[in-house]
Amino acid sequence: MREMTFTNAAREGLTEEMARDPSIFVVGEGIGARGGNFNTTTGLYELYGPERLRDTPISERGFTGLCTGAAMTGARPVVDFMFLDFLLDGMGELINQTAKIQYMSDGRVPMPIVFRGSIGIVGASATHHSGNYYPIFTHLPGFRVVVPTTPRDAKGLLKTAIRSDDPVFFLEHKALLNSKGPVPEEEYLIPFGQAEIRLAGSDATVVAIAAMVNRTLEACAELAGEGIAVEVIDPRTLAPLDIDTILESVHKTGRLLIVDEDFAPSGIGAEIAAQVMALAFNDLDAPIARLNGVHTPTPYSPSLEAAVIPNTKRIVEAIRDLLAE
Amino acid sequence: MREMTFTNAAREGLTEEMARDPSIFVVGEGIGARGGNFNTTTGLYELYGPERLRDTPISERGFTGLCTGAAMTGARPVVDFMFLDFLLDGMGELINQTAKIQYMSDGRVPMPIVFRGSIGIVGASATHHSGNYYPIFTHLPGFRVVVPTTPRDAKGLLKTAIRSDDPVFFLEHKALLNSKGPVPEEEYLIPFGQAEIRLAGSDATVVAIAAMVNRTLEACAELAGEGIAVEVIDPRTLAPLDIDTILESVHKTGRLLIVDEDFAPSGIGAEIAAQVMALAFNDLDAPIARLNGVHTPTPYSPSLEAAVIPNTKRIVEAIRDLLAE
Amino acid sequence: MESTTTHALSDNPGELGTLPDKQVLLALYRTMVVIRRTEEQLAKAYLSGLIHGACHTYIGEEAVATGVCAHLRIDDAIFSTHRGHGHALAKGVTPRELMAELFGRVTGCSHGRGGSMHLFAPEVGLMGTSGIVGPSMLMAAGAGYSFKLLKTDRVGVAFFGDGAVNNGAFHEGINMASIWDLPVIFVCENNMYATEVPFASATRNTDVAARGAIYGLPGIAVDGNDVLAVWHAAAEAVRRARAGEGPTLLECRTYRTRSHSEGMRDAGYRTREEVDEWRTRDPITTFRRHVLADGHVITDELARIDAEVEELATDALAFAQNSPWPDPATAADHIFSAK
Amino acid sequence: MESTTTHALSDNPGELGTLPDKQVLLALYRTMVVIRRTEEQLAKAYLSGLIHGACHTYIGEEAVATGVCAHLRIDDAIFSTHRGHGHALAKGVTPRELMAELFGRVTGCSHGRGGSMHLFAPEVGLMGTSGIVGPSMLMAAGAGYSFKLLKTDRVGVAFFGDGAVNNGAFHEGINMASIWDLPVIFVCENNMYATEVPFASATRNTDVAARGAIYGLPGIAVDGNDVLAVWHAAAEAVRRARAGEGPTLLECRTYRTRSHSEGMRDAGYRTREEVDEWRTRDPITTFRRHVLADGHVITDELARIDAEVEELATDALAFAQNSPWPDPATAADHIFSAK
Ligand SMILES: Cc1ncc(C[n+]2csc(CCOP(=O)(O)OP(=O)(O)O)c2C)c(N)n1
Ligand SMILES: Cc1ncc(C[n+]2csc(CCOP(=O)(O)OP(=O)(O)O)c2C)c(N)n1
Ligand SMILES: [Mg+2]
Ligand SMILES: [Mg+2]
Repeated sequence: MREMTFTNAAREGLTEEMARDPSIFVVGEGIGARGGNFNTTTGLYELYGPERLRDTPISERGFTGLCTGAAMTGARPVVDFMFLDFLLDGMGELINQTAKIQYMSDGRVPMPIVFRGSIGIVGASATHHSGNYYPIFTHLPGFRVVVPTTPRDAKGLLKTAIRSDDPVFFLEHKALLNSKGPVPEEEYLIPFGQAEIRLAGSDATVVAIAAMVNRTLEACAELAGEGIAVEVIDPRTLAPLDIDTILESVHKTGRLLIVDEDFAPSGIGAEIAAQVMALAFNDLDAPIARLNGVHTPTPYSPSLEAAVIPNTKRIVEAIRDLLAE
Repeated sequence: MREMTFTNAAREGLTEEMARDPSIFVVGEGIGARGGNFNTTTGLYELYGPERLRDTPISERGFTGLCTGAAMTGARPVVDFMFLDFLLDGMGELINQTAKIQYMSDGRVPMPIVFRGSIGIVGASATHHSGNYYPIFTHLPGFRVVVPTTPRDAKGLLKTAIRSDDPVFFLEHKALLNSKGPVPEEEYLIPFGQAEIRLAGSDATVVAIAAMVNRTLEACAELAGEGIAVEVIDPRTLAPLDIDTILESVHKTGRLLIVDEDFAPSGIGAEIAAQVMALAFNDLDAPIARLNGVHTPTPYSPSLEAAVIPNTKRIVEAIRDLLAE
Repeated sequence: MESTTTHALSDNPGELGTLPDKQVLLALYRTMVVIRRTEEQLAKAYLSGLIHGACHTYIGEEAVATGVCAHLRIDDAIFSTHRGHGHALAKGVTPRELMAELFGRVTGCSHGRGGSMHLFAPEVGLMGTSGIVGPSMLMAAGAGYSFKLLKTDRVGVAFFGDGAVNNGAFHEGINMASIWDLPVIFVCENNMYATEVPFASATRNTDVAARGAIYGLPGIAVDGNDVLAVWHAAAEAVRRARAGEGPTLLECRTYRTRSHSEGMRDAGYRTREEVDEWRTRDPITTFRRHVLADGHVITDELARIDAEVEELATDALAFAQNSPWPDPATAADHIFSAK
Repeated sequence: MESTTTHALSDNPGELGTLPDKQVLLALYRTMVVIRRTEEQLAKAYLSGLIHGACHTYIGEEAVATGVCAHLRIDDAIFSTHRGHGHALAKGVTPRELMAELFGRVTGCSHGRGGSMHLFAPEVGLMGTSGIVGPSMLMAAGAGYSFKLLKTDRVGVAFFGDGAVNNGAFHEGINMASIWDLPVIFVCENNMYATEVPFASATRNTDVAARGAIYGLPGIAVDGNDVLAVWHAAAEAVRRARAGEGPTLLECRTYRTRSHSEGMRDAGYRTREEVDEWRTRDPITTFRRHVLADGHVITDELARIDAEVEELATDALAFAQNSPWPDPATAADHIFSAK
């Protein structure tokens, strides 16, 4: 199968959808002629012009609300935040309008809107360009939350996101953007709510989020040398969350670790742990463990940055600790 | 001891602090001559005038940012949001500035600021006037989160909040505002991070949040008649969280339920469950249970509203289920 | 700085240009009376405890929604505020649906989920009132974006108060609508107060229409108690929007004669005299006087409307009271689409 | 609508009013050169991979920070942007501290925690640069609020780009500062582009100073490449603020001659000719030419400064490179106060 980068695969998905449906438009800063800070829209402006690739003023709240109104009235906006951190000014619109209109209208007003943006810590991006935020959007009712980790998933999930009539967060970890992988030539979509088992194993289950999937696979490769077989699950969407795949795995392994670069408190790992505990208490041979980024604003200096992100070494240790329980 | 309402006790705390420290000022809509939508500042305008009781335009983002700057430069703002829902427009300022300045400046710039506002569902307040949001502020580093439940705690914790050099959320559940209780005459402060055992018991532990404390005590009174002795813990502050008091209780009871009007996913109950599971796995005789408000925007109609809030009956059932495990 | 004022603030609506024909005059009258009578019922119902949440009446401001919505089609989209009963009724929500909604019944326009501040009736283009101040200006711009992208001649309308003018949503929404020539009408209902805060203490420049120049769109100030003034100004704004000429900022200067919301104290921030003075400029009685005096319509025609609307409001009350409650089992339906 | 322009956009700074005395002229020159030389080192260091995150230079815009900060005391507070090196240096951060910060070293002004976009030096009144566009305008208003409440004559200053003008923070921050008469100076660095987006495509009215009228505060436009024009206008703005006369909006029209950020492509959105034309108006060379031509200072004096600053920049580089990294064990310190 042909290989593509994560970014190029996602862009191919966007291009296909825009060709298919003229009601789709993209807004954001630098997503017009410039093609996006992360090349999310390279080449599309030439195809579809300024009305469908709309460069905006620095009015994040404004275009979040504007696109919410557009989604209610026949268009299908894709809001490209470049860095997801920038959407925080639009939280009022998101939480009180975007997420609630379908409910308040009792299902009579659709909300087909995609919010995309880069997340995560990489290369001294520092604290204003490195947030993850996804637990917030899983906590509040009304959002779909997608965290793809492979080029194939990026494309297939973005197409599903664009076709959804619900507000979807499509979150692209900066550490993954240039990673390569196989992407089918023929059209495909990937449904929400289906986790993927990235590595099969029977000694322990690790649920890893976003960029942590690759870090975890590296850790497991190291442990495999010692005969330790870990099962690695990539949930792919956090809302809906495919808890069944996780439960099945825990039923087999009896041990669960959640690895997440994002903060632990009231995070997605806490949610997974609480659900597994409630639904598979008797399967557990050890307490569920969490390995998270340190609960601190992100420091700039490489020496500090390295100290706050879970790395392969820390994942190996966390798995060993889990097995030792 | 004299009895006071929650609101009056909190206001007494604010009044005492404003008398003590002229750098404290309050901003918000209607908190001047009107005395606040919820009487949070009644009478203070007459004492301290417009500069210290500042009625604002409807510029929530603006005054969140403004007060952040004021807190960095010698003043001690109390931002009164009336309904906490209104602060969502200021999330960008809060998350990227208020919460991070102490860290980014390596401890050289203080951030003595209090954000207060009413939370929770009561009396057909509907979906724009009923949010809780506290898990979000526990998730992100840099905030203190206070959810007082008694008049005494409201006063003592508000005074501590105002004296703190950190950003503090002081969240007042609407169902509690008019509730009465004893409040000491003499000055006192209540430190953050100390849970209170509201009812001692040995059969099960219930951690209840905000208005759910009273609902839970009602449920436990009912169960006490059947000889079931439940221990009810009011954490009072969610960040810092007094996990030790919870652990001690669970050590004794072996069973834990968290009752929270707010949404379950990635919520505070998930965090408590994950921590207890990690730290007291062997104490647990049953899976930790959560009882939450239904994961939906808040409906208006009384018939629907009643269906989404945990009530005494549902709490009784949840405790019975927990004991039956 | 001057506002681009096409219609002077005048006590004499007849002078404002060609009068619309008689059917239009009667329709304007009828809409204003529908709003007034329905809200009078609501105010009474509030006192009897039949309304469960907040209730902000539009009494005194009926000319604004009426004059604007008279030009709108069912497929045009309006976005409204916490004070949205008038917009809903003017756009085609029935008094029955409105009253049932505030009573929390399943027959309400939002099926009981919303109440006064969350009215939805997409069937007639009411895309929501809002308990949060600000969003209407952004969402209406978004409707304009859709309608332009989809090559229709539909328009988006935002209603908002003077209180929203100092909010960032005003700045960002109007700017984007202007630079992208969106078919949007921004209707500021400047009633001089946000709750008890005078507009003049929330900004140093209370001339909202004048702000049009900053954003490069026409800013028009009209007497918001004069339904014909609003009607004329809105006609041009809607024409511009449909013709692809871009958005308009329409400032309607008006006054609410009841308290900010039902059950709320209404003292201290404005004088009795001020309220009384504005009552003499009541949009319905002045319009009535004017069209009668000029002989455009006759008393009988207005009386017929009065009687019909009285009936409508009474019927709405009975309908709302007799309507069933929503089924608790549906409390969490439709958070997501069925798709 | 006209801006309240006290200083015309002029090529001839000598005509702008009384010249400051020679020591001031030399100080202005020195500050501009410090910024220029330090940033030239930074740009080189970026290429060598010594800078870990983003690096937005201020080259071409030095006159703005220099002219404004010349009037500020150490206890005045400035709030800056993603393009904040110039503000930091003009307010008193040393080239050593700046360079070490971008190199991620513990000796940096933020002790390595911030990098280019998160510079903090409260000791000299630099209350932060920001990776997020917008907040400076609100936070400076807040400093003004503090300073007024605490009955001091300190002032707050916000620097922000043209890109921030269309952001809600501009609207809300300036409005509040105006209605409350806060001692704040809002300094818009209008360099005509936000990344590659021309200001003229982000708003229909690019006259930022003219917006003062909307908010009821003086709006002053000056040639931002003319340090004396900035100096004169800022003198009055700071005087007003200290005297309790309220805030000023100061629009400085300038240009960045390097790419938006180091390592970024700089093509497609502006012409070579445009950049070259602005290079001929370089703030340092024009100022130099002017003060020499008029005989206010002599070449020797400037040369002495040039040499001294050259040395400073070289020293800063060595200092930064030889400085230790922050201790990983401190990565989560100071999230909360010690109290
Ligand atoms: C973001 C936000 N802040 C505050 C409020 C509380 N509030 C409700 S109505 C109102 C005043 C609105 O004034 P205006 O916009 O002039 O409308 P009017 O009530 O005069 O029609 C306020 C402050 C709110 N609903 N939303
Ligand atoms: C809220 C927010 N949105 C977007 C960005 C990305 N961004 C960084 S700088 C910039 C352009 C800023 O332009 P301007 O304010 O004119 O400043 P200049 O770079 O020209 O000095 C943008 C869009 C950001 N940092 N913050
Ligand atoms: Mg008003
Ligand atoms: Mg710029």
